[in-house]
Amino acid sequence: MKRLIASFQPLFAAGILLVVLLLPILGLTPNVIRILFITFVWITASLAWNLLGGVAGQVSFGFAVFYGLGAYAAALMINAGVNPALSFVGSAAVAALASFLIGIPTFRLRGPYFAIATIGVSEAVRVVMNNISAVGGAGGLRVTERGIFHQTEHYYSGLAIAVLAVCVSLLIERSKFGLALRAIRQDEDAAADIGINPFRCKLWIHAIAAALTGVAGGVFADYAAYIHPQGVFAFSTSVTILLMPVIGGIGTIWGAVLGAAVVTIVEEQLVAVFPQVHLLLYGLLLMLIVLLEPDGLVGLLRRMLRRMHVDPSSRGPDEALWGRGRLEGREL
Amino acid sequence: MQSSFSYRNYFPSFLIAAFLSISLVIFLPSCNRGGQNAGNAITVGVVLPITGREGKPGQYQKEGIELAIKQINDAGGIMVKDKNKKLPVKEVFYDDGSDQAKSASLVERAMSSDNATAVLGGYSTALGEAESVMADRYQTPWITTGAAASTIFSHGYQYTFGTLSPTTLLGSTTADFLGSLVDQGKLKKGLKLALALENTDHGIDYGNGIKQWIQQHPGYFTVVFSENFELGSPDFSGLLQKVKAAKADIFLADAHLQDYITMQRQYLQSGMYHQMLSYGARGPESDARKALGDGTDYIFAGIWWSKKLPYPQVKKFVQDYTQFTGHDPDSWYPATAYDAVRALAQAIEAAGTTNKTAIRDALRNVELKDSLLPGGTMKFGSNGQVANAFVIVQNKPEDKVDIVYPKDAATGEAIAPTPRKK
Amino acid sequence: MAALKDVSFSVPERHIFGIIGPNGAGKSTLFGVISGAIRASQGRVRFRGSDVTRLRSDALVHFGIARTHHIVRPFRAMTVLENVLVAVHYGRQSAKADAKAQAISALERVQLAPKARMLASALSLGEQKRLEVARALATNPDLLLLDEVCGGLSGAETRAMLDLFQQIRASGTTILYVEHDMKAVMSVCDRIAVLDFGRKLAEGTPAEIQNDPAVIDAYLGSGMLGTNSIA
Amino acid sequence: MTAVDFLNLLIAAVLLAGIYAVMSVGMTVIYGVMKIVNLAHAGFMMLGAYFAYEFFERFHIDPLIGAALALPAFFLFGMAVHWLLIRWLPKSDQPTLSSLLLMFAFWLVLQNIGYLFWGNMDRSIFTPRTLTVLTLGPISISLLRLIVFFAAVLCVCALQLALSRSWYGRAMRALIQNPYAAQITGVDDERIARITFGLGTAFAGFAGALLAMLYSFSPDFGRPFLIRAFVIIVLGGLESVSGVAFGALVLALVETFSILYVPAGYQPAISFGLLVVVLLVFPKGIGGLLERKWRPA
Repeated sequence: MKRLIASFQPLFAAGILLVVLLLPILGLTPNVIRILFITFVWITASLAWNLLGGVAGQVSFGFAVFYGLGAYAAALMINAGVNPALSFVGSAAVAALASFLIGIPTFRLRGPYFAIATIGVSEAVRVVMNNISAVGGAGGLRVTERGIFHQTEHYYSGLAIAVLAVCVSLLIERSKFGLALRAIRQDEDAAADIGINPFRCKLWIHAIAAALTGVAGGVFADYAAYIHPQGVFAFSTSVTILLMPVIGGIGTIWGAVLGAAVVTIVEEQLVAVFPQVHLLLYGLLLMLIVLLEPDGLVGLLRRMLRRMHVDPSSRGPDEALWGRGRLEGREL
Repeated sequence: MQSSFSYRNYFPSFLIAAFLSISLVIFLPSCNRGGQNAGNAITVGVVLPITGREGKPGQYQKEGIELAIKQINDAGGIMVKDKNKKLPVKEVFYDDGSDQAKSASLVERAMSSDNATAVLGGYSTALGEAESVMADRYQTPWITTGAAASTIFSHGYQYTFGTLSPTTLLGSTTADFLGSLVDQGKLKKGLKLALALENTDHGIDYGNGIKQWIQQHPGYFTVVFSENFELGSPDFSGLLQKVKAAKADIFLADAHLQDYITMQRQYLQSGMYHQMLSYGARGPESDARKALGDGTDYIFAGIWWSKKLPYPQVKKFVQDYTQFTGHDPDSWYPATAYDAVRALAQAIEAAGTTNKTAIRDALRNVELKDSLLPGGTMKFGSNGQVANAFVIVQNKPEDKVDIVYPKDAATGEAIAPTPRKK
Repeated sequence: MAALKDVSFSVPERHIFGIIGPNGAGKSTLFGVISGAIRASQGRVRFRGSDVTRLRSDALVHFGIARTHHIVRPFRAMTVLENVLVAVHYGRQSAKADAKAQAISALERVQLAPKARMLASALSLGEQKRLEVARALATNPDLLLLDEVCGGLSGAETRAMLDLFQQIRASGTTILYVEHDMKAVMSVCDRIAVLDFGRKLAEGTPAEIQNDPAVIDAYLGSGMLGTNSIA
Repeated sequence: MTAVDFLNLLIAAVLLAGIYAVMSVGMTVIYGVMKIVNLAHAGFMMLGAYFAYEFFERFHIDPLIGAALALPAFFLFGMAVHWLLIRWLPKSDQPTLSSLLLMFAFWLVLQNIGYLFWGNMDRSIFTPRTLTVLTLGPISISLLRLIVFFAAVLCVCALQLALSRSWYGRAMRALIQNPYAAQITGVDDERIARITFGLGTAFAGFAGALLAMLYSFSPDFGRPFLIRAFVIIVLGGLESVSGVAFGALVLALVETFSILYVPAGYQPAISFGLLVVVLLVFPKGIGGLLERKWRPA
């Protein structure tokens, strides 16, 4: 039975992919496509954060920096006439570059100090961006729209980067680099004692995560056509990016994906349907997860499967997808 | 040291799963809030902040919109010729929490999922900018009731409209007013100005309006200090100290409501004095009065609307609004929102259809003859933005507010310079 | 205040070199300095002629120096095999066989191969100590620094561990062994240095150390030698 | 800049430091003992502001007395929150992600409760004191700021004294320095944690009530203060009261004086920049260099 489920997993993933590929053709309303598009953007950012925070254990509150820089890079390049797809690559490059500038000093910090420093960096970047008039400053930046708006094009860009993020995550988690990152998360000193250079590994995974987040920001900027420092660089953007993998199941790929999807859809619906109490409900949901289900939604799923005597977590290949990383005991 | 009791033991996973699935079941059917009765009502999307930083003004605007909708519906609705009957207006409201990404999303939602015939919203420029993108995409008229920066209307969008006159005009009107005081001999010529502008398009436009006026009218004023400040700061003592050191005669700030209150409090607490003092478009709000008492006396403000305007329609509006909400329209926020709904209704009636492009075309020609706004009529310009004049109001002792400029609408004399406190 | 002063010794290749001393003698500090965990304010650590004093522990591994910890530090959320595998990947490559085979052979040397798929956290203390040795071995070191590996082990476990040391030396790896447990050191080491109050008291073969009057005076005289002391 | 300007700025900075200290001290106490980054601190401050407001509006009780009343009320409230939520968190001697997220979620809940009760109106407390200015020649000092400053300093000193003298303070220090040994010697860590959380909350409520006299507030109140409090406790080395006083002074001085040299728009970046620079130069905060933990400053 277990083997059966295991062998179905790629098929299952392919099935999901096929469905989302075909969705726009099935004649969904633009609103649903929009929600899915935003979900894809968040899935990308969530997976990226998960690589650094979930796999390598470096909790960052500063992913808005990469998201925002990606958005601005793409916006400026599109405005200069660069092909959007190419400008997303530019987003990735700019974000990765920034990740080195941030990572080289801050990764020398241990314990909660890294997390704290990322807050400082991200807020400082927001304020600075708010004052640079060359990129619009506090007036925000408008992205020139090319001709008629085709929502499905954006949808497929979003889907493409989400798939890219899943592939990158899978590759990393199953590589020896992924193993090293997991070792660093558990014990940085012990990892160094077997020849891993924790500093260098952290820098690289930071850059990869930043590049993915930057692409997500770029794709979003292309869709929104107007970006503002108080929006893309906001602290709340960093918090959202962090919450998604935590709610889904920190350290796992399905968790990051599921978390992004659930957070996007639930928040969207809460804001729309219960405007008076959406913060309350969102807060309660988060509290429930922290107190009751530290493995996140994936943990919940796993427990339910176990109840049905199917445990997907006990075999090797699924480790990266289902994982064992819990929120409990994770230090900052 | 783990406690033996844990919540987890009491909430098995299936309970949580049940909770989650029930919540999903609640959510999904409510996805579409406008579409069901597309035929027998006109759906108008309203996206405004009623929580977060801009919650207060957003609330006022929402009330203005709802009052207008109620009045239209009480009168049977809007006559739509091609349906041959009067259709009521159905409001679909979303709170964007003062978040610009969310506000754009919600406008898109209203336009696409709720099939809104038109969308109103966008309080404060950043939110308005983000929302304005959606209008042309979904070819749905969008009228901003609270974003004034001219940049929104400079992109050649075809479906964006706004009932606020541009902020540059606010700046130049303010300067005009000060100039008239000089002409009357109340202020001396060649006074020094200090500007503290909020770091947004709004603040920058305001400052530009003033500076342009000064360039065109040499000899009246000189700017000795001009700096931008960050919104939402808890402390302005450094900035005010700098203003103090600039030794200006007139202090003009452009700030949001919260910052106005904080800054004015610190201004008074540090014992500063200027011959004239303004916070841009903020001044007569009752919240400020409550917070500062007579500390807001003699502050003048350039605003889009005042309840003191001597038009019959304004008197009626003030009455209706007070009855509808239980409080007084102490600021301009509800008026521009109220007029936006009425202009929209007029456009729909003129178009005779609920076709959005036809309504857009009609909006371009609409002339609201009994507008609340200064001038008494409202018409959208070729870029979609109205260009009504501003009125300058001044706070006076005992909670009085007078329109002091322009002359034809004035309800009282401008007091200048500000009397020094004993 | 210096924790170590004028401590100087050299470890011959293919030897098991023991360092002993009472609590607070500076053993752990010395170990930290050699393994790159503690920065010495003065002095040099040389390895095959190159100066490795200022190298971090990951760089030392690539020089062929690996260490274990006094308090075990396995990667608890990884399987036993993964613990060793990551060491093979990032240690000094020997690139002959594939990584997994190397990892399994390292586990076989410490008799942990049957438990390769278990999570490291599920192992007993003795097994975790062996895992730690296997992990260090998997980096393919020339010099193995062992920090009190026998502490907390039962008699049988200690004997098995000491046998393992002999095998490791036989395969060509030098061992520097810091230990509190006198009996273990005496039985397995080729040469021993004795520390006391941050100074080197004596150095020599186990027999020489046992008969050194200074050592007997300062340390062994306390009755620890000959008794079945355990740490 | 003239000497008078300088003096005025210096006074403004010191008064601001008092405000900053009192709003950060609750967060430090909780972090020091429990290693919880209390993001709900902003929510407690907001409630404290409304607490003083309600007393003032309904019973015409002076907000200063309201602030004093907030201390015991929020102490009990904090203990209740600990009993209800915090104690179920897994214990750790390092700050954990789950504790941070729990407090963040709780903050959202408090904020929403604020909106439900008080709406989104900006409220403020206006008393005859509000605008009184003391002038000494060219130097002017706001009476209210002075009062708030002294109330803040008094309370921080009282806390410091209590921590250094009482049984509770000794137990708390023991827990901070060596949790394991403290437990062995019979310190009931659960009880200490409960009291600590109550104490931290009490100070948050107190600070909120004091700030309500100075600023207008809405349920969103506290957000700009939260991040400053954070900067301050990091500057102060995270776990000592005197460190907080020091951090508050540094931040207030830097914020007030930096504006003379950099455009006002960049002002917020200065505190964050300061945070990062300090972390990189002194990885344990400036406070850690200055003094041994928990000694009176």
